[in-house]
Amino acid sequence: MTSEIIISGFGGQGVVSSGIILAHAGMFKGKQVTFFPSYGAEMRGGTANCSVVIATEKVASPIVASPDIVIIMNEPSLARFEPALRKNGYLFFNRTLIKSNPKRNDIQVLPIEANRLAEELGHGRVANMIMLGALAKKTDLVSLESLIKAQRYRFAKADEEQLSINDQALAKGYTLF
Amino acid sequence: MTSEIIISGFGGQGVVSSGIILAHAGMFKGKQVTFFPSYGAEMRGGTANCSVVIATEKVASPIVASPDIVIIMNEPSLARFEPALRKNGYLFFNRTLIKSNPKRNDIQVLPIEANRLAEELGHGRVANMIMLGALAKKTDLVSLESLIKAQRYRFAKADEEQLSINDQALAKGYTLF
Amino acid sequence: MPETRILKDVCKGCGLCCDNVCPENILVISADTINASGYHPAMVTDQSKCKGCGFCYMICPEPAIEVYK
Amino acid sequence: MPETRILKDVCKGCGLCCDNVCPENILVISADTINASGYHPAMVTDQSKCKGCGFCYMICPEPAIEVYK
Amino acid sequence: MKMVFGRPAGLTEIRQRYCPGCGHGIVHRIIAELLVELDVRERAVGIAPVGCSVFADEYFNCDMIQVPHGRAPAAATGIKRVRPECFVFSYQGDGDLAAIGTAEIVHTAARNENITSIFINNAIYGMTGGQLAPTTLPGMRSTTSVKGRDIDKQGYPIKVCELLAGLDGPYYLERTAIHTPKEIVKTKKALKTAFQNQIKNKGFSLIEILSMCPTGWGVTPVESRQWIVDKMIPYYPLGVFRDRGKEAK
Amino acid sequence: MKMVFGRPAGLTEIRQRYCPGCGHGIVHRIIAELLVELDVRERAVGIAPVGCSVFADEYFNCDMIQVPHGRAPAAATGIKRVRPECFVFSYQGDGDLAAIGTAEIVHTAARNENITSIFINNAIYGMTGGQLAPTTLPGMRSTTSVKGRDIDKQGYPIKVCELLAGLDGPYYLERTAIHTPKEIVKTKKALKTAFQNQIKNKGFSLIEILSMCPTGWGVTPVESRQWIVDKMIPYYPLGVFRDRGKEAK
Amino acid sequence: MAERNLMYGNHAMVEGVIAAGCRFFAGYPITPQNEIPELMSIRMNEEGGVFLQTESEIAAINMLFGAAAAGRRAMTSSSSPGISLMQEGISYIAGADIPVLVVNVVRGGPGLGNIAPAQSDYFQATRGGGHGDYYTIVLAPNSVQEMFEFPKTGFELAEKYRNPVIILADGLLGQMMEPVEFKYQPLDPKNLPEPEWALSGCRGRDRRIIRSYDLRPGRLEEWNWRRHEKYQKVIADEQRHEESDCDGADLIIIAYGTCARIAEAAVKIARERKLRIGLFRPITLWPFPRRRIAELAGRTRNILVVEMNMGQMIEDVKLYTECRANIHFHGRPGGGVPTPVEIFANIEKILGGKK
Amino acid sequence: MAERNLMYGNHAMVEGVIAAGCRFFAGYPITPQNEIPELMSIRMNEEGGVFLQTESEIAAINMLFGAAAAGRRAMTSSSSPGISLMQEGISYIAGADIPVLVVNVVRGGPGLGNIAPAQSDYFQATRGGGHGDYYTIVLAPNSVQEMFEFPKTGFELAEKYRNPVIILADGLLGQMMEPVEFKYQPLDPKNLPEPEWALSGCRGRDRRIIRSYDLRPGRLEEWNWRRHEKYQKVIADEQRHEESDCDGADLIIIAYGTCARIAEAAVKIARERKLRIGLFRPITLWPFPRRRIAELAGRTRNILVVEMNMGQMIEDVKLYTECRANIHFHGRPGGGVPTPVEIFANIEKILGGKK
Ligand SMILES: Cc1ncc(C[n+]2csc(CCOP(=O)(O)OP(=O)(O)O)c2C)c(N)n1
Ligand SMILES: Cc1ncc(C[n+]2csc(CCOP(=O)(O)OP(=O)(O)O)c2C)c(N)n1
Ligand code: SF4
Ligand code: SF4
Ligand code: SF4
Ligand code: SF4
Ligand code: SF4
Ligand code: SF4
Ligand SMILES: [Mg+2]
Ligand SMILES: [Mg+2]
Repeated sequence: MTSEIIISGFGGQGVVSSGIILAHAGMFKGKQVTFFPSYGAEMRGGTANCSVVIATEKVASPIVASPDIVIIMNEPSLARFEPALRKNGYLFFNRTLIKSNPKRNDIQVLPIEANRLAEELGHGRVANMIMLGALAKKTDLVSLESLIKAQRYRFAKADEEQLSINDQALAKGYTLF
Repeated sequence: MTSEIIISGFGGQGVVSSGIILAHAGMFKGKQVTFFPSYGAEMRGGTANCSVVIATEKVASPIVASPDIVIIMNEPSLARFEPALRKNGYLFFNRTLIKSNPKRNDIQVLPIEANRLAEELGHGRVANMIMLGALAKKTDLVSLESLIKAQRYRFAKADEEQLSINDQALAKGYTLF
Repeated sequence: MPETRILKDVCKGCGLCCDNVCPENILVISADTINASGYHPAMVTDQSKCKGCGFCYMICPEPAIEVYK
Repeated sequence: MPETRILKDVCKGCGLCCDNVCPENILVISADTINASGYHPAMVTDQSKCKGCGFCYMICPEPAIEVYK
Repeated sequence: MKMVFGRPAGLTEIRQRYCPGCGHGIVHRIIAELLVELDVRERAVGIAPVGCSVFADEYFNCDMIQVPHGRAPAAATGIKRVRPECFVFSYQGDGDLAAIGTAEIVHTAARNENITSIFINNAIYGMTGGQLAPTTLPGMRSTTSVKGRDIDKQGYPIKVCELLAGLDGPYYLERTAIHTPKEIVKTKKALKTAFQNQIKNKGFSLIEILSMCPTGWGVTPVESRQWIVDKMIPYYPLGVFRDRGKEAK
Repeated sequence: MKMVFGRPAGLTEIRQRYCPGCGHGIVHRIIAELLVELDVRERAVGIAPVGCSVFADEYFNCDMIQVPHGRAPAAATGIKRVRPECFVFSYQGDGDLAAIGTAEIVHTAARNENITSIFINNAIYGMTGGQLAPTTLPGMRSTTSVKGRDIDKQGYPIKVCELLAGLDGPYYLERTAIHTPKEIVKTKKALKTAFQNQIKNKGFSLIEILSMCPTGWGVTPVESRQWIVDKMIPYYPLGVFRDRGKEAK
Repeated sequence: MAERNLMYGNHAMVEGVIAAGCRFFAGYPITPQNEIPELMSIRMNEEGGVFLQTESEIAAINMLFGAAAAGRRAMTSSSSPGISLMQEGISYIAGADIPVLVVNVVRGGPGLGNIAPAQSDYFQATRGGGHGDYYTIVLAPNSVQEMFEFPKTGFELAEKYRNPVIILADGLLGQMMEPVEFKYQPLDPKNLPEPEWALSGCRGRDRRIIRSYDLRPGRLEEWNWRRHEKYQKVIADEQRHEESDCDGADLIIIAYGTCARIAEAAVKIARERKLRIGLFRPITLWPFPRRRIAELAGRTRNILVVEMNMGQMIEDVKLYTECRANIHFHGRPGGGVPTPVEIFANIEKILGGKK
Repeated sequence: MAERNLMYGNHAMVEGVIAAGCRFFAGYPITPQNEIPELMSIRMNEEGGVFLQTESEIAAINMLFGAAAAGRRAMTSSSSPGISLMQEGISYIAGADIPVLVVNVVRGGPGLGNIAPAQSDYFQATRGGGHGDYYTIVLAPNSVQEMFEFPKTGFELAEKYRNPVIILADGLLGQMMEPVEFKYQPLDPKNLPEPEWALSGCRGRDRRIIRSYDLRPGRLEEWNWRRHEKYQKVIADEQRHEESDCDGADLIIIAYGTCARIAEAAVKIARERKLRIGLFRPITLWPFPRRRIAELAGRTRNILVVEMNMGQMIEDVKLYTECRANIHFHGRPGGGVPTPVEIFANIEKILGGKK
């Protein structure tokens, strides 16, 4: 079984971190994983996205063309990746920043007030964690625990306060559905 | 008909000039010609030699392996090129500077007191012209006239005195046999 | 009376113009607006005070500022 | 009494040592000898005058000069 | 009401890709104004380097060429020699000019080639992600000197104006900064001199500009202004290092 | 009777291929003596350039490497960094060091790399047949400046010591000559200082030596000595351009 | 199963180099390999090794020449334009028979091109982009695990044959993350033997000279012929590849590095469709695995070469299949990356065309 | 018959460049091509052109980039090591579609090698020694007359296809003297057209940009494919060669440049012995004269490739003869020059072996 995920948003929205954490979580569950980032030409800002593949057997191509799951953090990314999503695929999107609505009805659309909920936790930047939490709940791809373990591994150098806020954000997302 | 000539000596002995003049003379006689010099690794001194080919049809290779004629200006060159000379070939050598004698008896050996005769003309450096004059006489390869024309073309920038000394040296060599 | 216009969507919200460059200190980053590129653009607080000196324009890298007289 | 030896076949006849380098001016190029490489080597005219200062050696590029005491 | 300050005709309409607060944008704007004010835009050929300002070939509203890393002065020489009627300016960063391009800038200066060289010293390799530059300050952090530049192992920074001042060739050398409107005005004056030197066929002028790279320095754009004052200027003093026009007098 | 002056053990027995009266031979001899006198021959690694002295790898009686044109300082850096216990000296001509090798010598000096750089300035490209060098004097003839170096088209000569003195890095810089025994003695003293600086881990020393190239200059060896006095020294003044040892005091 | 670390390819390369006992790195920043010098600057510091950020790629390759001539394992890494600048240096190093490791994380070209993954430096790496008759051994990893392992292999081959070795990666292998197992104990540089040719000062032995020239008549030619023998030995003994289901396949895909990964995905699709597709991955690009490819060419009718360029390795495939199979090409130049679907479509076209 | 001038090959090259209306030369000294910059420094002065002795070959190729981008005919010349240093620049120039002329008077390699004539830069010239997918048109003269004529041909091809052109000569062609006829009137640079892409200031027209990069997704690939079409056109239209007695020959020698001259002498010997030997001389090395070679391969049993290297052009011969002839090789690397006698001996061996 192979799941292909794309996460996309602005430079500053922690898109790359989310991807790495997701891949880590997959690895901790004993899965085969790959992660591949792709940035725009801009040094800062602009859009960034990354491909994550989580599979039971060896991963062939790390590049995802038609994902099973997309996590969309900003407006331009929606336009770009909604069409690529597989039939019946999951589209998680950041309702706070994205005004327009997905057009397809052959996919599972999951709007999430990521930035608003993050602000409520007091940190806009954890919006990406909220999305990951939601993904863990909706799909059996990774567990909440493995995500928590993964983010703590990823941000090993951060202070406990930050780490626990990340945990809360993941948990928050996990409770949405 | 193709004649292949090698001229060899110390750096300062005008080996290259002789080769170019000989080639020019051949060209003036409407022949096909090539000239190719080869220097040692030293910046100055050391031995230099050059290959001249004079032919009635287009010249293929400009490099001479087994010459019909060799003009030898110094000791080391004799050792190097006597063996390469074709059977019945001409070996002109500078008797003034070369103490040892050619060993082969299947070739035509022509000792010439080039430096001594040149000194007599008051210029050691025209020894090479003496050799060329002798070559013109002994072989029907080029005429004395074409050599004179050629050296005056080559040294166009030199003063008349020098040029006439060269002429004399060529003539001198021409009268040797 | 001079007028300073900030091109909202060209501005990258760097804040240089707001960092005591304006002698009148009438430029600030608007925390609540976010532009097409995701930046909080600068805005003029009190247009009436503008002297039209152009300092804000000079330091703007984009430049996202126009000054009219 | 010091002695200066010129290595005939190492010498390139450049003449540097003969160009008022020697305080005693006892070095000259020998016009009539020619060495294996075709150069006219330097020679000592009056060995008795040699002070053994080594200037000739110092300026010789090869070096083709040895000084003994 | 008419516009007294606004996007100069020397810039294209294309939005710049530089980070917020990047000094490149400020210098671009000044150059663009001079291209118009000195009426050279229509006969100008600009050379874009490899660096964040590789995109300068899209931003300046004149003929442009983008050349290999460090070789802008060589390309500029080629252009100027075959088209002396053109106004030729090269634009380079510190990695481009003071590292890989050292030989080209030194020899172009030594030839007193009649071109204008604009040198953006931000003490860092911006485009590639903030590695040590030949101009990175002693003790300064970069992604290849995470504990700060270690003079013993990584050597001393290169002061380009001081270095080139060791040559007889260059006609004009000056170092300026752009952290305040006042310094920006001075920088424009220096660049104007450099442009005019070429117009008058005086030869080679180089203006080194201390420029903000908030991203590479890991500070906010606002902090980066103070950084110039506290860190850069003390090590890279501003001023004129060569003016053969004056010396002549 | 014992030999008081004669071929030093620092030279191999191989006869040098240089032209009669070539300055390379004189400098080789001095270096060879110092290798022995300072007891570094057995831990020395020398770097031969591309130029007439490419053959130095045969002449010095120690480990040697011959490297690409202009890159001796880089190769020297590589060797010294992995074998700090070795004595590393590079030997370069003016084309090698001041033209194609400009970036390498500038940055090796800026790093104050702990090596000894010997720079033979004969104002010409000897090996390739007397073309214009970066150090060829104004008005001086070469096979690529037959009417004499034209400053307007071919630029100004590069004064290497003056140029490198514009850097903070280098520890010691001096220019000497070898046209008389007296100057030869001074040159040996300068080289000795440079050797000792490395032995004491002080860092980068460069000795620029004005050297005769009778062939390239189209004069006799004897004339070439006067040439140094009349032409070279006036343009390339002799002396110490950097001595951080002194400055320290 | 040993512990798995999720790592970037470029970081795995650094750990692989350190684990191979190399303590000398000289290089110049260039995308997409900057993570190599960045991490290297930290790791060499920790390991007491030498890290030099050089003034240029030319300085880097010549510092390598010096460090390796002094007998130490030495490496540099760069990307396409920087590798082009090293060509003279690599030719000298090959001409002096000195072992060094050069990593090229290839990007889109020609010129400044872009920073996307590419394979368009195949000719340069396998034919010697520099002057003169020389070859460099070329290894092509296709996973982060191999990015970790190939530096060790590379140094071993380089030293065995006294020849430069190039690891030809690309932006995707450098920038992607995958789990890596550190399968072997890191080598302690102290345990590496001192080469008998290395420059270290001549105390107690004859002086040594390292050079790439010989102006004596005929000598350089002899030297070249000796090197030619060395190359023949490498060709005979060092061909490496990986293959799956090639025997009895109707079509064999030949691809290396990233393309081999993508081709693998295409092959999966094809096999689900019950097509008999083989996959052949050259690991050494020089020497090219000609022996096995020649065998296979006799037995399969169709070969599809997949490259991220206009067609470079395909020349080797043609040279060694000796006209015994139909060679088809699927290429994407300028940083274009083929997709499994697109490759599969091509497979169907070829096999369809066959009927 | 027009007047004949006895000239060095390198001097003929200079006159050819001037006669082609080129007024920009930038280069750095290196044996065996020093006579080119030396005479050029005088001639450009006389003709009011630009002569630049640069600080390095890298500066030279980038000055060329600038001068040619400004729409002027521009050339440089060097020899093997110097050409290696130009590889990044050539890749940029090819990537920006700019016409320039680069002359390589090849010497023995690799490394510093020696100054003897060689052909060991064939791969570098024909495969693109630089990074990325690009090709340069390569012309191989074999006489002093062609040293004079090929610069004009080179500039015409370079401009027709907006592509760099390399003239691949060698130390023998540069250093030898032969009579030359100035067969055509020198071009007046003023009569050369102004390219519509050249940089000259944007007065009265849109601004122009010359670059080799495109970071927008997919764009660089499209650009590469457009260039690929250009290359296909060059391959279709510009193959040049010279042949004698190839039809019905028992053996055809394929050789270019100096080797073709020497092979010609060997063929003479063979024909005196009544052997039916053909001689095929590629004039364009890229595009390789594949069409005619493919034809001949069908008709002759033996092909002998003669090169002054370890075997480089032989790969093209194999690629385009498609296994329809026995390919033999006679090579001399490292500045070794084959002799007619030695080649003839090889011919006898092959034909003897045939019986
Ligand atoms: C030959 C080559 N080497 C390296 C690079 C990678 N590179 C791109 S930009 C750059 C440095 C940019 O720094 P700087 O010149 O200071 O410009 P900045 O981005 O700071 O404005 C480097 C090393 C390249 N493109 N080509
Ligand atoms: C890359 C490269 N470019 C050019 C050359 C040719 N070349 C050999 S020596 C030399 C210059 C030598 O001049 P210099 O460094 O002054 O040494 P000198 O012979 O005067 O002692 C040149 C250009 C080369 N070998 N390699
Ligand atoms: S023009 Fe001057 S006063 Fe007006 S806003 Fe700008 S800086 Fe302030
Ligand atoms: S300086 Fe310009 S970009 Fe920065 S905040 Fe002000 S207006 Fe916006
Ligand atoms: S040692 Fe002194 S005195 Fe004796 S010969 Fe030499 S220079 Fe003259
Ligand atoms: S200096 Fe040396 S080489 Fe020159 S003449 Fe005197 S001894 Fe001979
Ligand atoms: S990295 Fe620095 S130089 Fe580059 S755009 Fe960003 S701020 Fe400007
Ligand atoms: S050319 Fe000049 S430098 Fe070279 S060996 Fe001759 S004299 Fe010495
Ligand atoms: Mg910078
Ligand atoms: Mg010199």
